[in-house]
Amino acid sequence: MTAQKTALPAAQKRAPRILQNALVQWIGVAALVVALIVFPLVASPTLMNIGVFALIYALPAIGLSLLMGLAGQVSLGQASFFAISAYAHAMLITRTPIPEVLAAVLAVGVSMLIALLVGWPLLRLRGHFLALATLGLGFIVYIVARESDFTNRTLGISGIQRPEVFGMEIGNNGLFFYFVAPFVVIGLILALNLTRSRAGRALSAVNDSELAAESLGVGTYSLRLKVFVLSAAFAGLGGVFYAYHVRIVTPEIGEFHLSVEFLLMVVLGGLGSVWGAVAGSFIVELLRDGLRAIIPTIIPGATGEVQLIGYGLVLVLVIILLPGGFVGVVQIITRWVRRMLGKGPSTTARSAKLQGASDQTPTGAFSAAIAEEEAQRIDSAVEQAAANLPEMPTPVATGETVLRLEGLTKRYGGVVAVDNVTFDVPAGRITGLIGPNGAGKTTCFNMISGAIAPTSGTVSFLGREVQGRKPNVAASAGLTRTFQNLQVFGSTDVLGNVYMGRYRNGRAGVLRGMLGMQGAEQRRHRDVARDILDALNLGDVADLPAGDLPFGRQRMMEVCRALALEPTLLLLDEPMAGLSGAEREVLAELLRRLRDAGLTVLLVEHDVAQVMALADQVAVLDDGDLIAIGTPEEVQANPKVIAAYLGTEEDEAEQVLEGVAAVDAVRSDDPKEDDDA
Amino acid sequence: MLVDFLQLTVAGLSQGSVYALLAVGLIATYTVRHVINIAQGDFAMLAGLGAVSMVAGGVPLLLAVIFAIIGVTVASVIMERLIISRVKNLTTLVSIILTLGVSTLIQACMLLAWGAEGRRLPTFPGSDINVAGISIRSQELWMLGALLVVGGGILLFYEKTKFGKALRAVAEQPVAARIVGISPVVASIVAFAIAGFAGGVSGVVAAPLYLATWSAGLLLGLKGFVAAVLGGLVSFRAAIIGALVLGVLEQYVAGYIDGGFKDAVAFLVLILVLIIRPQGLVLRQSAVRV
Amino acid sequence: MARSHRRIMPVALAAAAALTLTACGGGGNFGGDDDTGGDGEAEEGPIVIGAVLDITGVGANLGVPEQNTLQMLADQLNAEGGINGREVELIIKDNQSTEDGAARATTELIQNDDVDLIIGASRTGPSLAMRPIVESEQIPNISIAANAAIVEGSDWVFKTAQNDVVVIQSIIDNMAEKGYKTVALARDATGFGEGIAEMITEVGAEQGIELIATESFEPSATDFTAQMTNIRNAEADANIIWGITPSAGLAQAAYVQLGIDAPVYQSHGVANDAFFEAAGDAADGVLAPMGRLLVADQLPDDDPQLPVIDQFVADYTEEFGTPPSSFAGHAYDAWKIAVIALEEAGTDADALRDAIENVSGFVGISGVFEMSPENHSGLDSSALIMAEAGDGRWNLAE
Amino acid sequence: MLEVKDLDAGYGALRVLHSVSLNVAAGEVVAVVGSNGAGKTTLLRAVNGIVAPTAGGVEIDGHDVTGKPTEKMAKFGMTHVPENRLCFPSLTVKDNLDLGGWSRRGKLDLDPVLELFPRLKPRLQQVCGTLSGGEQQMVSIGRGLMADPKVILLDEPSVGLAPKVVSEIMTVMTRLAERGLAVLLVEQNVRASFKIADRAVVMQRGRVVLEGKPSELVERPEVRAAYLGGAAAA
Repeated sequence: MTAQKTALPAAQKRAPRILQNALVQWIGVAALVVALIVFPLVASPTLMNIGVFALIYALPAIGLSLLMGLAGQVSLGQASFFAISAYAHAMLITRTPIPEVLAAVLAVGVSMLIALLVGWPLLRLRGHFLALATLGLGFIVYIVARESDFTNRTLGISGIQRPEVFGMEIGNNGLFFYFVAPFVVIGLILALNLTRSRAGRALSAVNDSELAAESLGVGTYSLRLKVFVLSAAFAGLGGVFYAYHVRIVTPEIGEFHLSVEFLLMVVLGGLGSVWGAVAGSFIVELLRDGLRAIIPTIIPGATGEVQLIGYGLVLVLVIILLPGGFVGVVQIITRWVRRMLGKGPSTTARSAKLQGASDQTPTGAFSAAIAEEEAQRIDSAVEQAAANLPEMPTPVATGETVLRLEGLTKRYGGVVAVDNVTFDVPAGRITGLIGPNGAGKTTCFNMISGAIAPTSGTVSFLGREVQGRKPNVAASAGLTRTFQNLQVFGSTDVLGNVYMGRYRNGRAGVLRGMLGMQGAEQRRHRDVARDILDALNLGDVADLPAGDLPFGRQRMMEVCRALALEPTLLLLDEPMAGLSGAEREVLAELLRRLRDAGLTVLLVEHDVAQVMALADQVAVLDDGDLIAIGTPEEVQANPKVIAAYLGTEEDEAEQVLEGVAAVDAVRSDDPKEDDDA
Repeated sequence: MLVDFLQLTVAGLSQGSVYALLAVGLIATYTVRHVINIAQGDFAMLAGLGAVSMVAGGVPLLLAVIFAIIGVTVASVIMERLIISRVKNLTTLVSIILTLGVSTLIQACMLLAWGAEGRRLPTFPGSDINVAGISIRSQELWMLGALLVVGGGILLFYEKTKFGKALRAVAEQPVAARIVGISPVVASIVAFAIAGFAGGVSGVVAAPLYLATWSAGLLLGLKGFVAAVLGGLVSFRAAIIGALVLGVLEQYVAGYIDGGFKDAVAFLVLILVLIIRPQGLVLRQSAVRV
Repeated sequence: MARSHRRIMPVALAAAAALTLTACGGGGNFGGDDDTGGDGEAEEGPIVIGAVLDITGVGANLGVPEQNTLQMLADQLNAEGGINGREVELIIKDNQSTEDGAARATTELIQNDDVDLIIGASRTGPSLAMRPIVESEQIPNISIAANAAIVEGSDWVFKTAQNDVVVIQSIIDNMAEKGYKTVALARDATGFGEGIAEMITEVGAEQGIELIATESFEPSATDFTAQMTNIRNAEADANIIWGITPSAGLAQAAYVQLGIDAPVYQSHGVANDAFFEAAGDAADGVLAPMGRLLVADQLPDDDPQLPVIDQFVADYTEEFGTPPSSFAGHAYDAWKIAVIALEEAGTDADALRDAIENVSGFVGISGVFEMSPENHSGLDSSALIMAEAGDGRWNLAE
Repeated sequence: MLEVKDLDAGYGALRVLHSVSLNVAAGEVVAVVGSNGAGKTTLLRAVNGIVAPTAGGVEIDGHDVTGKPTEKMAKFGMTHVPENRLCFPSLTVKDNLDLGGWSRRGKLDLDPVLELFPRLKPRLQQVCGTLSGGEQQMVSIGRGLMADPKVILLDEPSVGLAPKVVSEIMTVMTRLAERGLAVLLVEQNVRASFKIADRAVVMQRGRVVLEGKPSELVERPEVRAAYLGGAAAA
C-alpha cells in the first residue's frame, strides 16, 4: 500500500479491469457468433446434426448451470421442464389456432409455472432436497405424459409443422441451426449478464456465505426461487425447439437419462459457468456420437448401451480429477500460456503485492514492539479513516432508542440459553454486550440479527418487530452485522465483497439484471464501495480475491462491507478477535469516529478492556441473565460482573475488586494510550 | 374384496421389503458419509445377475447367493475406496452426481456382461401357500424373511454391537469419535460394506421373482431412496416402515386406481414428504437413529 | 470507460438477426426441400440403403438382430452381384432407441449419405419421428415397427411387422371359435400396448365378444399382483395379456400364481425364448398368435413360407450362432421388399415408392405380403398362426 | 509426559498459534488460561491432531506424535475432552464409556470412572442426550478416561455449568493427577482452574505470554488483563 496509489481517484484505477472483463466477454461472444455463422457452412451433415442438438440442449444446460452456479442447487429433473414445454408447445400448435410465437411463450410459461409450484415450498429447504424432489418430478412428468389421453399417451404428439420465419420455412438443418443459434447467443448473454448483475452477485455471495449475504439484505429464498424458475424457462425454450425440430414429442423426453445428460453437460463444461454449459452441450453431443464409434473398437463385439461406460467414466473422472470441467481446463491452459509468454498479471507480482500486504499487518505482533514505520502507518490509517468516512444517516435523534429487546428468551430443550433479557440500544452510541463464555452473548446476538428465532420476547428495530424474521428483513431496514468467524465471499474480490454491502441500496432485480439494464446503478455502487475501501485503507487490495487477504484485513473488509450498507445499527460480533494490537487500535478508533458520525453500534466482545474503553453503555450477560447494564464504570464496579468473570462467589468478588487495584490502573491507562495513537 | 385387499397387502409387503433393504443401505452410507448413493439399486441387480450366472455355471444356489452377496459387498467397498474417498469436499450434492456416474458405469458393465434380457434366479426352496384365497409365494416369504433377518440384523448391529455403536458415534459426533480412536476411514468402509451387503441381499432374494436386469436397478434404488427419505435419511426403523408402506401403497394404487401410475406413487410421496415433512417420519431429530 | 458488457446485447441481437436473414448458401446443410424427389441423376453407381435401428437403449434386443440380419443380407446380395449389376451400400445408424436419435439419423442418412431408401426404425416412437422427415424429403421408408399409425395415410412409409389389429383379429377369431363371450385385458403402458383395448372392443363387437376389464402395467414393473387380482375379479371367459418380455412373462407368472384358470392369450410380443425365462412354468398353455418363424419345424411341408424361413434360420444361425428372432424376420422382409422394388424401379424415388406399393405375393418371414397404395402394411391375419407354449418353447396350437 | 515445542497452527489465512511451547509432567495439572480467541482451543486441537500443525512438535512420553491423525492419538495415550460436551447423544452412558475404550484391547472396567463420577452409576442405561449438562460433561471426561490415557486434554469443562458442578469436576482433575495423569486444562474460569492447577500458562493472541505457579500468577495484572482485556498486556 502506497500513499500515491490510494490518492488516485477510484475511477482511474478501476478502468483497466472492467475494460478487460468486458473485452474478454466481447471477444468471447463475437467469437461464438462467428463460429455459429461459419459452422453450418463447413460442417459435415453428421457434425451438423450434432450441432443442432447441441444448440437445442445448450438452453436447458445454461438454465441448469445458472441454477447450480448461482442458486447452488441441483436439479435432477431438468428434462421434465424441457418435456413440459415441448408438450405444451406441440399441443398448442397442433390443436389450437394460437399463433406459434404465442404458443412458444405460453409453453415456456407453463414450465415456469410448474417450477414455481415445485420450487416454492422446496427452496425453503437446504441442500439436496431440491435435487431429490426434481428427480421425483421427472418421473412423475414422464408417467403422467405416458398415461394420460390428453398427451396422447406413448404415441405422443406428432404432426408438428416446421416453423416459418418471414415466410421462409425452416426446412433443413442448416436453417434450423441459424434459427436456434440467436436464441442460444441471447440466452448466453442474458445468463452472463445475470451472473454479473446485482442479483447474480448476491446469489454467488449466498453460495459463499448465506449468513453474510442475508445480513446484507439478500432475500436468499426469493432469489433462488427466481433462478429456479428462470432455469425452467431456459429448459422450456429448449423444449420448444426440440418439438419443432424432432416434430414428435413422446414421454421419453422427460426421462431421467436426459436430465442426467443435462447434468453431464454442466459438469463437463465447468460447474456454474455459463460458457461451460454451452461448451458442455457440444462436448456431450460429440461424446454421444464419438463414444458409440470408439467403444466397440476397444471392446470388440460390444453392442447395447456401451456409450454408458463412457458417460459413467467421464462423469466420475471429471468430478475426481477436473472439478472445474472444460472451463477449468481452459483456464489452466490460458494461465499456463500467459506465464509462458510472460504476459498478463504475473503471479509473482501478485504474490509480492500480497506479501507486502501481509507484512504491513502483523497479525501476531503481541510481544514485539510495534515498529516505528508501523506506528506511522496506523497513524495515517486512522487519519485517513477520519478524512473519508462515509455519511452515517441517523433516522432517530442521538440517544433515542434504535433497538429494543424485551423479554428476549431462548430455550434449547431444557436449557435456557438467554433468559428474559430486556434492554435498549440508543442511537449514536456504542453499546457493548459482554459476558463469560457460554453466557448467551452469541445467542442473544443471533436473535437480534435474525440468524435464530427467539423462544419468546421481541426485538424491535426502529419500532418494527424483526425477531424470527430472516436476517435480510432487518438488513433491508438498516441493521447489519459482521462475523466473529469471518464470512468472506471467497468467489469474488475485495471490491466485490464491499459492493455486496450496497445490495440493499440497489433496485435491479433478476429481469433487469439479465437485460443488463443496471449499468449506471452498478457503477455508482461500485464507486461507493471503492471509496469506502479507500477510506479504510484497503484500496490497494480491492482487486485481490478476498480469500487471499490476511486475516486482519479480511476483518476490516467485513467492516467495510457492513458500512457500505449505510446501516443505522451495526452489530459487531467479536470484531477484535484475531486482530493484532495495532489493528485493534485502528478498528477502535474507526468505531469511535463512526459513532461520532452518527452510527449506532452494538458490539459483542471478549476483549473486555477494549469494550470498556470504547462503549458508552455496557450490558453484561451471565448464564443467560442480564446481570448488569450501565456505563463502563458502573459495570466494572459491579461485584456480580467480577463474579461472573472469575468464576467466584460474589463475596469473593468483592475482595477481588479491592485487591486488584493495579489492574484497574492498567485499565484506566488504556484509553489514554488509544488517544495517543 | 377383503381377500383382494389382503392379497395386495401381501404383495406390497414383499415388494416393500426389497425397498427396505435398499433403504437400510442408503441410510448406512448417508449417516456416516453424507453420501446419497444413486448406485445402490444397481448393486442389487449386480448381485442378482451374478448369482444367476453362478447357478448357470453349476454352483449350488445357496453358495451362489452367498458369493454374490459377498462380491457386491466388496464392490461397494471398492467404490468407496476408489471413487468416493478420492473426492475432496464431498458434499451430498456432489455425491449424487458422482454415484450417478458409478450407477451408469455399473449398468453398462452389466449390459456388456449379461445382455439386455432379464434373468431369473431359481426360486429358493419352499412351496407356495394359499390361505383363504390369499396366495403367498414362497419367494415372497423369503423376501420378508430376508428383511427380518438382515434388516433386523443390521438394526441389532447398530444397537447392540460395539462396532455398530461406533458407527453411530461417527455419525453423531465425528470429531469426538476420532478422539476415542474410531477411524473415520474404517467407519466409512464398514458403512459401505453394510450398504453393499444389504443391497446384495435385496438383489438375490428379489431375482427369482422380479428377474435381474441391467437397467432395473436405478428405479429400484430410487424407490429405496424414497423410503430412506421417509426415515429422514437417519432412521433405520422409520425407513423400513416407510418402505413397507410404500410397497403396499404402490399395490393399492395399481389395484384400485391404475397400474400405469404405480411408479408415480413413490415420487409423489417423495415430493409430498419433502414439502410437508422433510425430516421424514422421524419424531425427534438426531444424527442417526436405529 | 463507461463501455461495458451491457452494450453487447443489442449488438449481438443485431448480429443474430443479420445472421438469420443472411442464412443459406454453401455447405451440405441447406440441401433441404429443393433437393428432393430422389436423385434422378444417379441411376448408376452403388445403391444406398439406409437403416435406422434401436441398436442401443431400451430397444436393443430388437435392433441388434435386425442389424445382424440386414448386414448379412446385404453381404449376400453383393456377393451375388448386387441389384441389376449395381452394388448395394448399406448404412446402419443407431437411434439409441430415442426419437431425437431417429430424427437425427434420418436427416443424416438423407443429407450426408444420399440414401435411396431407409429401413427402420425398430419401434413405433422412433418410426413416428422419422415419418415427417422422409415425407418432406420424399424418401421411401420401410418401418419394421408394429403400430398401424406409422403408415396410416402416408405416401412414403411402409411397414413389415403385422398390424396390431391383425393380431387382435386372430385372437378374437380363436376366442369366438371356442365360444368365449367376455374378455379382460392387461396391457403394458408403452406404445406397444397403446390403443389395444379400443381395438379389442371394436373387433370383438363383430364376434359378440365383450371387453369387460382393462388393466395396465408398467414395462419396468416387477410385481403384477394388483393387476392380476383385478383380472381375476373380472371373471372373464378368457384373458389377454398384452406386453413384451420380460414384463409380460412376469405378469403371466402372477396370473397363474393367483390361481386364475381362465385361458390366457398373449400377443406376438412374447414370441421369443425370453418369455420362458420370465414366466417359468406358468407359460404352459398360453396361446399367442405369431409369425411362423418360431414354429417353423412344426409347419406342414406344403406351407409356402417354409423354405424361406428354413433358409433364413439356417443362414442366420450359421452366421451369428443363435436362431433369429421375429424382429430379425421383420428386417428380412423389409430388406427383401426393398430389393424387389429396387430391381424393378431403380433408384428414382417416385418410381421406387410405386414399385413398393405394387409388391404382391412376396413370401417373407412374417407372411405373404400384398402391398397396395391403400395398404402399406401388406399382411393380413393369414400371416399369423396360433402358438401354444409348452415345455419351454412355442408349438403350433391345435 | 506431554511436550509441546514451538507449535504453529491455524485455519486458512488465520494463523492462530505462534510457536507455542509447554510441557506437562505426569501427575501434574497445567491450566491454560486466556481470553476468547487467544488460541487455547486451537492449541488443544493442534496437539491432538484435529488441526494439523504447520510447524513445531508434540511428544508424548518421548514419542513424537506431531501431525498424527486424531484417531491414532488414543493409542499413543492421549485423550481430549472437547468443548461443548460432545457425548454421543443417542447412545447410553454405558455405551459412551465403552466407546471411550475403543482403542484398548481386553475387557473394559468402568469402575475407575464410576468411582470418579458416582452420579453416572444409576444412569448407565440412560441415553446421553437426555442427561443434564454436568452429567454430559462427566460422560465426556469419563469416556476419555476409558482409554486409560497418560495425557488428558480438557477444553473448558466448566462452561455453562452450575458452580457446584464446576467444583465437582475440578476435584476430579486433581484426582486424575493423583492417579499419575498429565492434565492439560483449558479454562476460562480462572479461579476454579487456578485452585487446582500446579502450573498455569497464560495465552494471548496465539502466544504463551506468562507461565508459572497459579499463586504467583494470580497477582500479576496480566492475568486479569487476559480476561478483562488484551490491551492491558499489550
